[in-house]
Amino acid sequence: MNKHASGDRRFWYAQQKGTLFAALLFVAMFALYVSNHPAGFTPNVVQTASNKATLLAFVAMAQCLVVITAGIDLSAGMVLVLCNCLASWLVVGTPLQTGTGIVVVLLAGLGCGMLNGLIIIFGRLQPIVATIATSAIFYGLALLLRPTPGGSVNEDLADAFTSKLFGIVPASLVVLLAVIVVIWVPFSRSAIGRAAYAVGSAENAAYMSAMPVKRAKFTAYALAGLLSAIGGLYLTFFSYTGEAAFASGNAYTLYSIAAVVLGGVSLAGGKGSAVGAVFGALAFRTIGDLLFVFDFDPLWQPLFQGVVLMLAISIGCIGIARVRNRLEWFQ
Amino acid sequence: MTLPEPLFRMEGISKRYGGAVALKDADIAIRPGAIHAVLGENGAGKSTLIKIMAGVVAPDEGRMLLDGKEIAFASPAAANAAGIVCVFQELSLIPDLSVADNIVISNPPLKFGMIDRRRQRRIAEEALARAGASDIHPSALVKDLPLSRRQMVEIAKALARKPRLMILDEATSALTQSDVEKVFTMLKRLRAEGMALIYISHRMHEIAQLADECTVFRNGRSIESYPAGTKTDQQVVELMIGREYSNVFPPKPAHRGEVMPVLSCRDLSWGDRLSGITFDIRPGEIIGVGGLDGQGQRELLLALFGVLRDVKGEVVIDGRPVTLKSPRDAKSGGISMALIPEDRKTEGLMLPMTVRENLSIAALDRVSRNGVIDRAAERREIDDLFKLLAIKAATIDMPVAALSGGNQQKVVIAKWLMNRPRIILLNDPTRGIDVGTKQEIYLLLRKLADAGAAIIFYSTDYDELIGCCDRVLVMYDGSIIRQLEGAEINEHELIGAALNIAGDHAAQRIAP
Amino acid sequence: EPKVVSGPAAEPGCMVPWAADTQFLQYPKKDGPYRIALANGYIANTWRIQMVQTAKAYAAQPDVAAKLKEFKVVSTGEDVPAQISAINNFIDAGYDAIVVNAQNPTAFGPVIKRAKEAGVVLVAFDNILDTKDAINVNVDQKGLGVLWADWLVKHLPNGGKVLEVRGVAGTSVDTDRHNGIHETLDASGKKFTVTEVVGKWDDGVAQKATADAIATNGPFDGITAQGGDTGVVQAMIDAKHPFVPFGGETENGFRKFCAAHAADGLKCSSAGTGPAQVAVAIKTAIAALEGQVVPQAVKLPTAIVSDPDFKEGEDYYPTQSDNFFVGNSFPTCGINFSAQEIMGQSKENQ
Amino acid sequence: MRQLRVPTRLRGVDPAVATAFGCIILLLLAGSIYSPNFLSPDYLLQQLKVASFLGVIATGMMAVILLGQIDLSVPWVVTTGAMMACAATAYGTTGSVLAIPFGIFCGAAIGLVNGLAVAYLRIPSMIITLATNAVAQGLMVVYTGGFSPQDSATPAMRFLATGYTIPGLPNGVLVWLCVGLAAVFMLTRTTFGRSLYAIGNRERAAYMSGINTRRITLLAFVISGGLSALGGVLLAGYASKASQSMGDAYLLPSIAAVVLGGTHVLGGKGSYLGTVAGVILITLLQSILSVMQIEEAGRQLIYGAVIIGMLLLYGRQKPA
Ligand SMILES: Nc1ncnc2c1ncn2[C@@H]1O[C@H](COP(=O)(O)OP(=O)(O)OP(=O)(O)O)[C@@H](O)[C@H]1O
Ligand SMILES: Nc1ncnc2c1ncn2[C@@H]1O[C@H](COP(=O)(O)OP(=O)(O)OP(=O)(O)O)[C@@H](O)[C@H]1O
Ligand SMILES: [Mg+2]
Ligand SMILES: [Mg+2]
Repeated sequence: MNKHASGDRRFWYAQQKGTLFAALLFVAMFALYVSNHPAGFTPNVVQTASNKATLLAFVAMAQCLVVITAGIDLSAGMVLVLCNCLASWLVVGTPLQTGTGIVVVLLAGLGCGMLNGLIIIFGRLQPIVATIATSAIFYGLALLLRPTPGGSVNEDLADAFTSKLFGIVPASLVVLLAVIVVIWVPFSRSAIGRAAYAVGSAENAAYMSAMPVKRAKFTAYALAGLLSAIGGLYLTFFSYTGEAAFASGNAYTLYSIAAVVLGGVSLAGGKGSAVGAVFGALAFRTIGDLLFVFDFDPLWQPLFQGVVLMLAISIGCIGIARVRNRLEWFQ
Repeated sequence: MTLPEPLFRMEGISKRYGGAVALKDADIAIRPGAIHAVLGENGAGKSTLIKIMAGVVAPDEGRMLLDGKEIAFASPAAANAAGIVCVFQELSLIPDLSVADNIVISNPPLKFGMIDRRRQRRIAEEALARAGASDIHPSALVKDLPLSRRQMVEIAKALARKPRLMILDEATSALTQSDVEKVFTMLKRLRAEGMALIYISHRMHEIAQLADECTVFRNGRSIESYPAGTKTDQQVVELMIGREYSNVFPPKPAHRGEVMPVLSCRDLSWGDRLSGITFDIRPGEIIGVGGLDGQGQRELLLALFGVLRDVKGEVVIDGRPVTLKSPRDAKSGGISMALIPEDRKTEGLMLPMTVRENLSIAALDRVSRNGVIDRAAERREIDDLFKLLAIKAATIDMPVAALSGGNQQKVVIAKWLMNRPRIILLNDPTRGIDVGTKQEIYLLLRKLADAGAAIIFYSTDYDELIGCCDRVLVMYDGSIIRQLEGAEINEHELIGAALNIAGDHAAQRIAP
Repeated sequence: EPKVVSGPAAEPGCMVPWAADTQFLQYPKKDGPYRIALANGYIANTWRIQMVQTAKAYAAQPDVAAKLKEFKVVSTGEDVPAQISAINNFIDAGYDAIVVNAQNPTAFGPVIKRAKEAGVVLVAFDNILDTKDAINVNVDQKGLGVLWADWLVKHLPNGGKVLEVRGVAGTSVDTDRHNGIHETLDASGKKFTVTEVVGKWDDGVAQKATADAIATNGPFDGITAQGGDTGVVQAMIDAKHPFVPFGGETENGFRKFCAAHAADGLKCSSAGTGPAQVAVAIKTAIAALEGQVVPQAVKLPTAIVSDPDFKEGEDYYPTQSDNFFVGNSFPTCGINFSAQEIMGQSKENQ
Repeated sequence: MRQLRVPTRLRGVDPAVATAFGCIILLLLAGSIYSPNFLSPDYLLQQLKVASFLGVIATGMMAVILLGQIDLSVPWVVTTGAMMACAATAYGTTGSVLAIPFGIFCGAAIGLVNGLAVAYLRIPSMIITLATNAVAQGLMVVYTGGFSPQDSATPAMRFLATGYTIPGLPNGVLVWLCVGLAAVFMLTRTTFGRSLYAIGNRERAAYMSGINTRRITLLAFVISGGLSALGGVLLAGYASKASQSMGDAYLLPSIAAVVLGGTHVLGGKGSYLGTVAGVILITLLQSILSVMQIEEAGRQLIYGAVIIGMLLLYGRQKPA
């Protein structure tokens, strides 16, 4: 029994390695950032960083769910943009109207995700190109809603969601935590969630084992839509407005992939956790923050960011040098 | 004694894949409390039959009756619900999930809608114990387990579903003798409990040991069903292959004179998995590697083939020490080594690619000039190999995935033969291969050896080691513990050495 | 907490109020030297690079440098929250004034609040902010559309077929310019049929779109483009489309074409928002910090040159890159950079 | 009779590719309802010319996708290729002569970094190419800001993209034709092509078969980088200059074109003819939508819907 107990710890570590690495990376970079920030480790600085990072964290979680099934969602950023535009119409007015608005926005995101899922599962299309296509559709809808930037949001609510609780804890972090607890934890522990992992790891075997393959994929895509919608809602809280921004939609999609990889989620599917993806997102965002604390010529900043990103992802591959059986390269 | 009514019955089942007929008008009746063996050579349609039973594929024609009522399965889940559970030949485990996750996969225990990990753990431990594999840690990832352990997990997984009818499609093909014993004990217990069992295997002695009833398939038809023990092995084999059959193993040649070894290992070690491996092999020799599964036999082959890094010790080929850093080095020019890998699905074949492309992939240098493939030369080489190995494929431009398991295995062997290797490493090459084909492979190996190849042959099947090999190295815990030669190569010695039972021969230990 | 005062501004020639009802503000005077930050969004296009370079050059001018303790530039990319966070960070880090080229004019409400609370002067330029709580330095985007359309109306007395090459959809600049064009054409009372294509302010995209439009809907009697104009003219040349009157932006390449082909009918009006406006924004920020009176919304003169006034070496540079934006000086503000000087500076230094 | 032998069937055209070409015709017919000019030879040739840029880039993308990898560094490799080729002209005649090779070389160099990281360090391509894209962008920003860039295309580049060697056929198309023929030959007749497919299907098996998987992977990324840069050079020739954002419009379309042409995103399966069809489809669709007088929102909606529609028509994977 003792042997099993020590084995448990080893296996737990093996499975959580990616997440731990992302967390470590984030803590290291954030420490570097805060310790060089003129204002230091103050609630304001943390709040600013967390407001910016949670947005990406939501999209990264969305991406993570899909990536676990060995799919990919190149429309995640556009769902965010669409929900932002929608929220800038709906999340205003009386508390009741605002509440209804939020529900409608979340449902819209869920709907986008479900559309992706349906097309990919029942149309049997390759996710990468199907979501390129749906992202054009979502962007078109966003443009219909907001041909020019504008709209508004219930500002009290928005402030509440982007402020600090008790003057210290950023509300956005609390919401992020809540979303992890309410969406990710049940999902990952449910039979459907396990099926999602199984599908990502070996779809055929999952089917042969009588797992709900289609339902798992569908749930992953649908929840991804929902999470992106939460991101879109947050964008609205953060900016008080809606904008059909093509470039920023695409940027979020690509960043979410980077975040997911930094977070130890395998793009081949079947491995990783949304918690890792969240840390990946936080770490990725901190790369941008580092620009404040180091005095770089403005024109060298993009290069600096690229190089830091490259270093961050290269750290993860140090292990390859220790591989003694070359076949392990191919897992 | 009256036989119980059949639990499950299939009548007039046919299945075509495109033009290929996999099953034609097949019948079978399965009774509870009995083990029903299904026999047939590669491509006879056995796997197809049970895939239909398990709801994986739908039959084109025919009907299925469960408890006398007609039934059809839309999916594996439906078959599961009806109590039919299958251990597939092509494993159906999820590599990235843990053993426990896999065992409860189709029906995990829930608490508040979430998976109850503690109970899952208990179920898994129980099932593993029932399958006689409690050495497997329930939290280990399946992908980290060797093939034989995976097969045990697969069996435990089937058991955890509490089936009424359990099907094992070559479920023991990668198991070692001791595992097989455990599985058999378990199967007999299940039979006594009244479960219906279908058992598919190419190992005749296993069938003799287990089966109550047998059905023989040939070319997609159910040829005959009979109670076990009413036919001799000879008769059964002839039923299966539809022709006469004699003596499995080719005769071993008399000892040759001293030739220079083509390959020598001096004190080869790798981490804690291999230590102090020393042996020689001469052209024309077939050396068997035996022992319990997982004693470093696979690592030894991989180390020789240049796959492992930081291998200590010396490999000498033709008298010259060499350092091999990749399979490419190993197969190239002067060395000309080949490795028939253990898992054909992940290491041997590119399943979706055509037979042609798979066959020439290891010998591209041979059929190309300046990187351009000479299709005519390629075709010629392939024709030769098809003849040599009698590969059954409609055309060489069909995907290898559409071949039956045995024919896939032949393709794996053939692709390396195209390179005319001088040193051939075989990692359990007859896994899942029917008797007829096995015999062809034994003949082939001997033929290659006679033509001057040196063959190192790891097998989990003692009969093979005994029948085929000139010498057998028995491994235990990463070292060669015994070397058997001549008459010493018998089941008694092999098992004794494998279990490292100190005996009269302890002094003969080769490894330090 | 700036006081609303009555005008005029301290430098009335440079800081022209946007409209008659524009308020004048006076911020409490702070002692210099100041810490000023520039929060830029996207950087990887020529306009933005030129803008950043101009800002650096301006801040390095001796009289300006004397007033600055620190001038920091951060480019955050396309995403608005990152830019918002950047401004928040600058506020937290205690900068005195923040100059911003906003990715989205409507998105900065919360930051503006925060800047106000912290007493930080916020100056927006190019893409201005939708607010009265920050200083806006801007070119009249809609007015640009009006200028281009007027040019076409003038040259096409009988109306005709016009090709309009638009910018990036969903942005306010694109919409403003588009509206300016259409309102003017409609108001002219002549019959214009407008074919719209999207050029995304990019030469390559605009060139392709124009080529397609010419092949399917051409020929046109007049063209107007909000960016990527060099590509538009290139497409005309490739398609052997007759040269027609053109109202467009201020790229050097476009003006080169205009000067070269004016005689063949390429009658251009080139007007736009030069990257040098960043210097005006910095200047305004310093003025505000010094307690001078500044308009809440500053109207910049539009850099406009029309046929036949294109002067080599002044309005365009034949040997230089096509990608520069030529209108890079605001003489009334004492800002006299030439594009060439800005983009070539480090090379000269080396 | 243990051995069944059917003589090799004449390999018919892949039905998916045939359908894709059918879609092209359908698209043109649909366009011609809007304006008959869509069927004019001038317009069609112009589309081919424009398609050739995407075609060249998609060829590189296809090599990488066949491996089961992806190259997200396309946007800034295209730009780097174009800008560096133009930059070379600042160095006299040698510079002008070497402009095109130099541009391609720079792209291949970025491809080399991608390839080294993917093949030797085993970093997932989707992320490392994202990073090299960022680095390439950073380099180009530094370059533009600091070195008074020379960014006009040389006459040779102009000629390569828009000139005519064969009357009526733009040189750009000719370049694509050459690249395409080379690609077809490479994919079907060479050991490199075989290895590409083998690695895409199962890298482990390919490695165990003694294929130098690392070198092949490396090479594929170098090819992708080089071809992206060549695309950039052509684009610069077409626009007669290089500019910062010229590559942005090529990333997603090049992926879409390859996949629309029936190549499997996870690698190992796909034909070049399909990619040709995909490239033409995307180019035509973009062009037709661009001149239709509808709001941008409508264009995006139609673009997405048509792609999904076409995929549903022929791009469906086999059921599990
Ligand atoms: N997916 C498929 N597509 C085409 N043909 C198939 C497919 N699956 C099986 N076949 C063909 O059907 C026949 C029966 O195959 P099956 O796998 O049932 O044989 P088997 O008896 O299990 O052989 P083995 O002992 O080698 O496992 C073979 O000829 C095989 O080529
Ligand atoms: N097929 C491959 N895929 C990915 N990475 C590889 C592959 N082969 C080698 N590498 C990486 O390249 C590096 C060098 O490989 P090589 O095979 O030369 O190592 P080696 O055999 O350990 O050499 P040495 O014994 O001299 O240390 C290794 O660190 C390994 O991580
Ligand atoms: Mg079988
Ligand atoms: Mg078999």
